[in-house]
Amino acid sequence: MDLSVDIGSLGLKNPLIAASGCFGYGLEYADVVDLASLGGVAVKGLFLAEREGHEPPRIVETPAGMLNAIGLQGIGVHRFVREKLPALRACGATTIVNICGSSIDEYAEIARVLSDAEGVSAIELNISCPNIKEGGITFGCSAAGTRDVVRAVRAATPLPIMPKLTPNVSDIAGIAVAAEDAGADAVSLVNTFLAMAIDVETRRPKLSNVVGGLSGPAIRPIAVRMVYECRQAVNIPIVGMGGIMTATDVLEFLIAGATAVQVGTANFIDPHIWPKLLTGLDAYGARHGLTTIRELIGTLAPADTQGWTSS
Amino acid sequence: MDLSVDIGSLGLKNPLIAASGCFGYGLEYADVVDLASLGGVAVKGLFLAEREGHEPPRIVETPAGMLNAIGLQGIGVHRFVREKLPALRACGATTIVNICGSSIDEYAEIARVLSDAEGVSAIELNISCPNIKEGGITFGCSAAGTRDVVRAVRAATPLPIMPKLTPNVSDIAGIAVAAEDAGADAVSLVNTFLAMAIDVETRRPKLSNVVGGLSGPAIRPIAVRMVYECRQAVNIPIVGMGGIMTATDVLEFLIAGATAVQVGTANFIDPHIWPKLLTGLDAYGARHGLTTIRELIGTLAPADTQGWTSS
Amino acid sequence: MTIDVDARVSSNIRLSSDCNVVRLDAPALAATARPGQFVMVKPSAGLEPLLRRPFSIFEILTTADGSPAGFSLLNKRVGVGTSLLFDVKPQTEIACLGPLGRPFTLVDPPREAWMVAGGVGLAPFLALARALRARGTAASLFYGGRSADDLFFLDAFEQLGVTLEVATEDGSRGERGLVTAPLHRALDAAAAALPPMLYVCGPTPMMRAVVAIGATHACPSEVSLEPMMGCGMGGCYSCVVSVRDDHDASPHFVRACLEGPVFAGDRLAWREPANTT
Amino acid sequence: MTIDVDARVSSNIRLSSDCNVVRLDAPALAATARPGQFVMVKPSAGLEPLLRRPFSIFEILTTADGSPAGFSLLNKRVGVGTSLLFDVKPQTEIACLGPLGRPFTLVDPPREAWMVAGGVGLAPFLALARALRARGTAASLFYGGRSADDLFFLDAFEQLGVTLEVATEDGSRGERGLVTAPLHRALDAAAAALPPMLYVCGPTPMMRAVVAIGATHACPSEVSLEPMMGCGMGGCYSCVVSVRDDHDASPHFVRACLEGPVFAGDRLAWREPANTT
Ligand SMILES: Cc1cc2nc3c(=O)[nH]c(=O)nc-3n(C[C@H](O)[C@H](O)[C@H](O)COP(=O)(O)OP(=O)(O)OC[C@H]3O[C@@H](n4cnc5c(N)ncnc54)[C@H](O)[C@@H]3O)c2cc1C
Ligand SMILES: Cc1cc2nc3c(=O)[nH]c(=O)nc-3n(C[C@H](O)[C@H](O)[C@H](O)COP(=O)(O)OP(=O)(O)OC[C@H]3O[C@@H](n4cnc5c(N)ncnc54)[C@H](O)[C@@H]3O)c2cc1C
Ligand SMILES: Cc1cc2nc3c(=O)[nH]c(=O)nc-3n(C[C@H](O)[C@H](O)[C@H](O)COP(=O)(O)O)c2cc1C
Ligand SMILES: Cc1cc2nc3c(=O)[nH]c(=O)nc-3n(C[C@H](O)[C@H](O)[C@H](O)COP(=O)(O)O)c2cc1C
Ligand code: FES
Ligand code: FES
Repeated sequence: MDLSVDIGSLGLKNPLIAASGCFGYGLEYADVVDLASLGGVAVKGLFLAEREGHEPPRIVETPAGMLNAIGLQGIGVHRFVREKLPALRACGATTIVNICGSSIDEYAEIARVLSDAEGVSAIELNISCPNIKEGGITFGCSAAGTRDVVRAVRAATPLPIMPKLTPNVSDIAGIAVAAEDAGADAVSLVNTFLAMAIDVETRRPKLSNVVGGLSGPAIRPIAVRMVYECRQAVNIPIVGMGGIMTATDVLEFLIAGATAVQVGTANFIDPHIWPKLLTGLDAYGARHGLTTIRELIGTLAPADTQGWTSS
Repeated sequence: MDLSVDIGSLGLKNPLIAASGCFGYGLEYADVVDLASLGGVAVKGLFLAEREGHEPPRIVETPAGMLNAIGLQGIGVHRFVREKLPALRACGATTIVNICGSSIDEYAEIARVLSDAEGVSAIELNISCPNIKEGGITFGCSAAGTRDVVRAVRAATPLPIMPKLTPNVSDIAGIAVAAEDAGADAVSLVNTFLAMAIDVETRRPKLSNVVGGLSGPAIRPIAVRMVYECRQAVNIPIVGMGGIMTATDVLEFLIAGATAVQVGTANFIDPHIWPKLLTGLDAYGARHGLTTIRELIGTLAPADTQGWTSS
Repeated sequence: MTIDVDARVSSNIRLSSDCNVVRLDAPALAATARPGQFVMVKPSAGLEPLLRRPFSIFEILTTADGSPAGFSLLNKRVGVGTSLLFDVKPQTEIACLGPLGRPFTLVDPPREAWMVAGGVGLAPFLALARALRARGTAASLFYGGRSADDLFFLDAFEQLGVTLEVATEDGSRGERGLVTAPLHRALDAAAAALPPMLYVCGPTPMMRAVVAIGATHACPSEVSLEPMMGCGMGGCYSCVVSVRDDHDASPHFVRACLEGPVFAGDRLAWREPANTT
Repeated sequence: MTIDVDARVSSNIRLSSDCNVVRLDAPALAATARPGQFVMVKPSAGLEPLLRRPFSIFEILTTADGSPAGFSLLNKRVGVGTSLLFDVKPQTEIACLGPLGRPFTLVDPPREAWMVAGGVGLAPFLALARALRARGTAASLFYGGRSADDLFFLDAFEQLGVTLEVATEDGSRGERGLVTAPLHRALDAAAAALPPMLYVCGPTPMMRAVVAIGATHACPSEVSLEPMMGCGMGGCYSCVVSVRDDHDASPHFVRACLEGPVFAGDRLAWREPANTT
């Protein structure tokens, strides 16, 4: 089965992208997975400048999920371009740079820096990091804010741009529409759900930042619904994510309307997951006689209402 | 330890309430649990008239959670008052009636009917059922809509009223404030998260209604965060819920700011959970030298930021 | 009286590559269990799966002196929970809530009892057969499956003096085809006599066909249904089936865990699955 | 070379009510493992718990002919994952990713190697002791615990010719008190000689104290840290510790899974836990 998909002008050899913040700068995984075998690599969110991030503890597990409040520790876009990008190119990675800003100008400036660099395939606008006020979430929570950021970045770069949407909103489809109107090539969703966990013996939050972002299988049903809603609302491609652990989960997002997917938390549990997912997709394609995986995108059939199931 | 708590003018002998839609009309459980031993019983959501609800399949499991799209099948408020309320009174249940309306007038009318009835302790306004358009979600998703419904019901009944908030919004605290301003005695949260699941072999939704509400442990970290946010925003009591399975989970909600909690999905798994939760609360109280559980409400301590944990 | 017991697995007997019988020690539960009732079983202590699973009470087990000792489940592996039960080790304790639901109505002589089972639909019938034979009611079992390997406990029924009529789709045992064929012939042959009571459990199309055939022969029937059940107690409204309370009434949903799992055949408002094949 | 192997449990030996040693067959992983490195272990096949757990490589096991056979874990039960490992049955296969992280630097004669362990902080030292003794480096183990029951494998170290100094808080074995006391005395006594290399693993306050004592005696030190780790591969940034790259530089966070778990003692920017007791 042909696994290639197109995210606007960006062609991916398959629909599997390593999710930002869950794959370091990609190079950390170069000796366990052939980076060129992935559809894409979304690197850790970058500001213009370096950042220390939050105090530990930065993660905690929850039922079928995990909370994180890393606080976007990172080396900044300039060091990234100097120190990481050449090696990513050498590995043949399709690099998607996830960028964050505390102002619209910062987003635009980072986009300009990346446009001048060699080896950036696309920019993912992180307007949805729940863990830091200045992480763009202020933009991502409203259609107007989303439009403004996307417009500014659109004006600043010819690269494909893909705003990453937060699920912590009443109407994610409305925000996807705003992104499309403002010239986004695609939208990616979802980022993590703002959440918290408390140690009842000490009565303290389990994260130093008190709140963090929920990821993992727990959120998958909500993420799939949001992809499905956005699919009805926009024409640009959707990159879906949230709790993908198996090829079946990838297929669920594609059928709901995603053109590609990102895998985050699952990569922590199994860094060798990528070939397993590809094998699973191929097996499904063979079983269902698909010639290209694109046949599957957004093909949800009507519900099957049966009075009662039979044993 | 004294377990009693007050939800406005309504005194509960303990903070444990059976969540609406997860406990039938209460009577279904009368022979496995002493209804009088619960802080309260929130009955299945009622419209003015009877309803058939959605076609099966109505539920599906997801990682650490479940989706439901029951569609508010119910006997309507008049039959409830005639056929169920007297028996609930006879059991000594503290009955909280969860009501739904397709119009503000319907909410007010149901409230009037319940005010004239004997044995209703409080009304929970379901303005958050994700499964049916006319289930009030239209009101619950905006502060204005919430205010209008609460105002109308406030004018219609002297009973304590508690709007039940949906988590599918950008700013749940803002909606809680609107409810408080409009005269709510308390707010309960969260209702379920709008979600979906797809059978990839058939490409059909697993629920006949396509989308449904996610409940269970998977959502707990998000629900706890929302209770914590609302606690900072309003002065009226908060009834917290979402994924409570153990006494520790109950305590987590109380520390986050809930005065009482509701337990839904866990009751399906273990209808004998109630005495177990009470025992767990007592043990914690003894361990921590509490004289009343009220000492615990909203007492989250600052985070403990440690460079690294020690083995 | 519904109770929740941590029942110890006394044995797990494999019947085929995907069916097994799990025997459980649970005297208190067994003491009040009646044929056709079910239990809600927690297949794992953790969250995978989250909910309990409903199972018919296959046998009501007794001690040597005949006092209640426990019950057994006839399990078919179809997913996560039934796979855990397929592999469950003796001595494991499993939480079982029950007995739940409406049992079968037991008929007395001279009326005969004809049980019609498809595949693992046999589950509610061994306990039923014991109860019927104990009151001297003549009983037959019409039992269909894909092949001989899908047919279990035939000798147990024989030992109870139950007349067997077996059909398999591949003809590997009994006559080739569906079990409705021998049932139809038998009803025609017995047309003169008092119509037998039909007890039915199996795939939906088969249950529906059997009820229809029975109706043409003036047979009362009871059907054991297996909808998905979230709680088994009437709490969740997930298990509804469509019934008609009299013939011209419009169908409405009732909770199978409370008003079933056993329903009078003529009460069921059968409906074609909207869009399945 | 980091690999992920389904390692078969060859034995699970209980050491106390909450500690055990799990030996695993994993030749390929053992072949490249070095003392101080760790593995990411998946305690259950399902989602409970979701993430892997980091464990020091306790022993590097070899076959009779000395070729790599596997490794072992010294496990202390503190929660869900370590409880599963505490109860793991032989023959079970456990996914182990490794070897990961920076190993200890091995010192050569005439410099001595002094290992300082608190409780289960012994974990990285048995493999280290073997490697040190193999190159003829004189080694001592300063080993502290709450009581005698918390001290394990003393004879294994003795057989390697490692000098033992034991302290327990209740005095049930060795001298009463913290292990820092005998360490301090020994350093004073050896003041004339070439300062030993200190290898440290245990509770944070103890590690910090040992590094400080060592510094006053001009001892180089390496500390094995145990922050929470989400991935062990540098992917998540959960495991950061605060370091100073030169003395007047301001501290910054680095990933312990990549730059550690073993750090030079003088690189660590120790900090008081903000509000703990
Ligand atoms: C009253 C009653 C009595 C039953 N008695 C028996 C019995 O004696 N022996 C037996 O083997 N089974 C019996 N069943 C069916 C059994 O409960 C299901 O097969 C079981 O719940 C499936 O759980 P699972 O985790 O293995 O499957 P899941 O992993 O939950 O699902 C796997 C597949 O099974 C299907 N499935 C889920 N629930 C049911 C259901 N209730 N009925 C049919 N298919 C389902 C799903 O749609 C899915 O396709 C009974 C059901 C009911 C309601
Ligand atoms: C590099 C490294 C090597 C380690 N080597 C060993 C070893 O050889 N033997 C051993 O027994 N343990 C070792 N640990 C600690 C071990 O990883 C944790 O004890 C384990 O992850 C706890 O998992 P759990 O599911 O049992 O606890 P959880 O149920 O996840 O948590 C239970 C309690 O343990 C605490 N905890 C969670 N993670 C850690 C951690 N990383 N360190 C300390 N406490 C934690 C939690 O805060 C909580 O209070 C090592 C840790 C690291 C980072
Ligand atoms: C530890 C961690 C760090 C993350 N960092 C980022 C980030 O820097 N930028 C971003 O857009 N998303 C970040 N995310 C969100 C993920 O990219 C992804 O949207 C989310 O985890 C849901 O996918 P999953 O369930 O497969 O992990 C992070 C997630 C985790 C768990
Ligand atoms: C099967 C089912 C039916 C429900 N029906 C209602 C309802 O009628 N009215 C309502 O306000 N909430 C309803 N809920 C939501 C629950 O009351 C509760 O808010 C939610 O399930 C979260 O709690 P839990 O995780 O403990 O189940 C229902 C939930 C479930 C699972
Ligand atoms: S299974 Fe819950 S109401 Fe029937
Ligand atoms: S554990 Fe994930 S970066 Fe170190």
